[in-house]
Amino acid sequence: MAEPETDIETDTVTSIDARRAAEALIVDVDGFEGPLDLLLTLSRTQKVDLRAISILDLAEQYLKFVDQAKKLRLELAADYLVMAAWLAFLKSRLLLPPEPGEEGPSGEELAAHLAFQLERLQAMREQAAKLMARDQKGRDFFVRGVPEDVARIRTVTYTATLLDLMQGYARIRTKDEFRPYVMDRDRILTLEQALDRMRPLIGFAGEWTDLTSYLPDGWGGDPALRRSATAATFAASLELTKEGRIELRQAETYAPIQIRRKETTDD
Amino acid sequence: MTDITTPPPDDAQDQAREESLFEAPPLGEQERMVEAILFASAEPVKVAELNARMPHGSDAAEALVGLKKRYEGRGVHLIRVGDAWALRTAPDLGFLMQKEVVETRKLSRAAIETLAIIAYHQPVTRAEIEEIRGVSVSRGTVDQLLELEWIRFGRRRMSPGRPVTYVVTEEFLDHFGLGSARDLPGLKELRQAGLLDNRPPPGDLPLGSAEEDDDPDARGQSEMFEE
Amino acid sequence: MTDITTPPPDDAQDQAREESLFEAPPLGEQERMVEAILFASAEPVKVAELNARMPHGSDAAEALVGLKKRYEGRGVHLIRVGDAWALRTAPDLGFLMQKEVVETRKLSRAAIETLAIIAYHQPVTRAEIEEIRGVSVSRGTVDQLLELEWIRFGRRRMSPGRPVTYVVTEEFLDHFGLGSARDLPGLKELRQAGLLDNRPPPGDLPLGSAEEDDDPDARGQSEMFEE
Repeated sequence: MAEPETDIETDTVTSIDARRAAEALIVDVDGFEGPLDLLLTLSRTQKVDLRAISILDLAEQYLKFVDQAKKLRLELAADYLVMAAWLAFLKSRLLLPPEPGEEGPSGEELAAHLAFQLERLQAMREQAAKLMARDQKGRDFFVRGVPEDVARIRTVTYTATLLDLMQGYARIRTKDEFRPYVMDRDRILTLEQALDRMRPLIGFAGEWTDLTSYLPDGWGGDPALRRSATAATFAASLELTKEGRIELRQAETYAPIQIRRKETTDD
Repeated sequence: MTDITTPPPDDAQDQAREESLFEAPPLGEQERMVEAILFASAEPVKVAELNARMPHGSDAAEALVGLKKRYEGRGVHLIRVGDAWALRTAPDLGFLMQKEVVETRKLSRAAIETLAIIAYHQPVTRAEIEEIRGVSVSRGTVDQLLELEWIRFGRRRMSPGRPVTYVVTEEFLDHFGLGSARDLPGLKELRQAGLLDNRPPPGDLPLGSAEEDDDPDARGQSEMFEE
Repeated sequence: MTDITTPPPDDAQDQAREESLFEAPPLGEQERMVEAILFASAEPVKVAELNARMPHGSDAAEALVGLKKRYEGRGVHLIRVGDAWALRTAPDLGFLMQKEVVETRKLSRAAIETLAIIAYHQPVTRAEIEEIRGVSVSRGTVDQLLELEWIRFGRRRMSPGRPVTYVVTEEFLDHFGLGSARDLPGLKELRQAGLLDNRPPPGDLPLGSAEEDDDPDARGQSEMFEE
């Protein structure tokens, strides 16, 4: 990294030393981490505290640097050129009196912020250096060489609630007794079952869909099963229409009945 | 003129020895050094190696004596391992090198059902539990409930084989917030609470009478639940 | 099958536990315990964990005060790392430890600067880091710091895009011998100089204008640093 020792005077880059310093900067352009880093490096040539820096001078130094890079046909990354354009704008703002009714921040405000950014970057660099100069673990101080394992003793406790207990008991006491009663209804789809089945499905029915596609699997073959399932599903669709959750249509008598989700956002 | 820049070799050695004697760190400092080296080292360190790592003129052996005294009665001891030295946690504090992790798990379905049957039908034999559940009860399930101290052995049944019975414990009542096993809700209440999915059978059997079918010989368990 | 892994505690243990409920070990004994636990661990141990591992009624915080004094000026120091404590060799004796030195990958300038920015500005978004450095932060740089466990993700910023933030870790504090993030050198001066403010650029600056879109609500650095 080039550390220019010599001033680059804004008006006269005549001395050999100064030219060398400027060229050193340019040759090292890859070593800069972006335009702000370059500006910070250039600012050091002013040999003043960052708070007292002349942003106008700095802008000119930067523009000169970019000019020279162009002369040497060095390819500069786009953000260096964007910065150059902006600094040219800043320069004009700083030099020319503001036009009446002009919008936006003044040249001084812009310059102050750039100075703040430079000072902040500089401060972070210094802190970074101080941080790395601190005593570090594994380099200056050390941890215990033979750490001992901490044995994990697992104690498992089991819990159950009264509800678990009662549900468990209810499960046993009822499992035999009522089964036949339910089995009688095996071949019938109830309205409740059809509703239970359709409710979670209608959310996906954005398009008109044939009602028969809502019959449960295995209920479409046997005529008796199909009849029950169709009736229950139709009744369920009427129920859902009543609730305002779906729309129902039939093109003509005996044509397939179609349903789709009713958009609630409409109302 | 004498060549003062190159003194005779003997003198040089003497001088070096003398210098290092003067330069050797104070004993307290040497103790610190030994302490740090032993702390950070993964293995016990020999006196020779300590000396090699410490500044010239140091006497690790002497520093070790001081350090050993300093750690006497502390949580860490300086011990000798063969011809090397190491710092180790005091043996009496070994119990601190463990961490207790308590894990709470839900009781298995089999255990809950077994427990429920014992609670509702106590005193009850294993054969009776199996009859009610319709599946065999593993030894582990019963052991687990015994270990939780939620059930205990009751009196032996006066029937062939004199099987042991199980009853629930005070601990069980405590855990489930029950004053007595009688406070367990009956089937009717379970149904009212929506815990029974099925419709009531025509006869709506009370718990007590259901019991009779399971174990006609059993006496005493059902009266607990009779109202 | 049984899931029981631990036998019920025996009477002797019960008794010991009961006694300890009434009587915490004397402070000197507690110091020994803290010493042994910290000594055995390479990682900092939190006060809460110390208390959890020590007998009931122990006060690790108090024992630590005594222990810290005891290790003052020794070859090993007791240091605070966030809300945890660790024993570390005294930094002035690092020269004795060539054998223990851990070779670390050399960090790039970008990584070091990014680390410092995160430490001083945390919680900080990637866009904010880029504004401060005036250059984009490469993924590899952040990955390297994450891998070293010196930084981690903080809470997302409540601003458009909900960008993630970065904060430094306890490992960072431990590595650089910092008791807390407040102990970062020069923190107060930087704050007084306004250099830790999140100052929005006036109008359209070539650097950091993107930042505005990212995070208009950003308010200074972390509340961690507020006294």
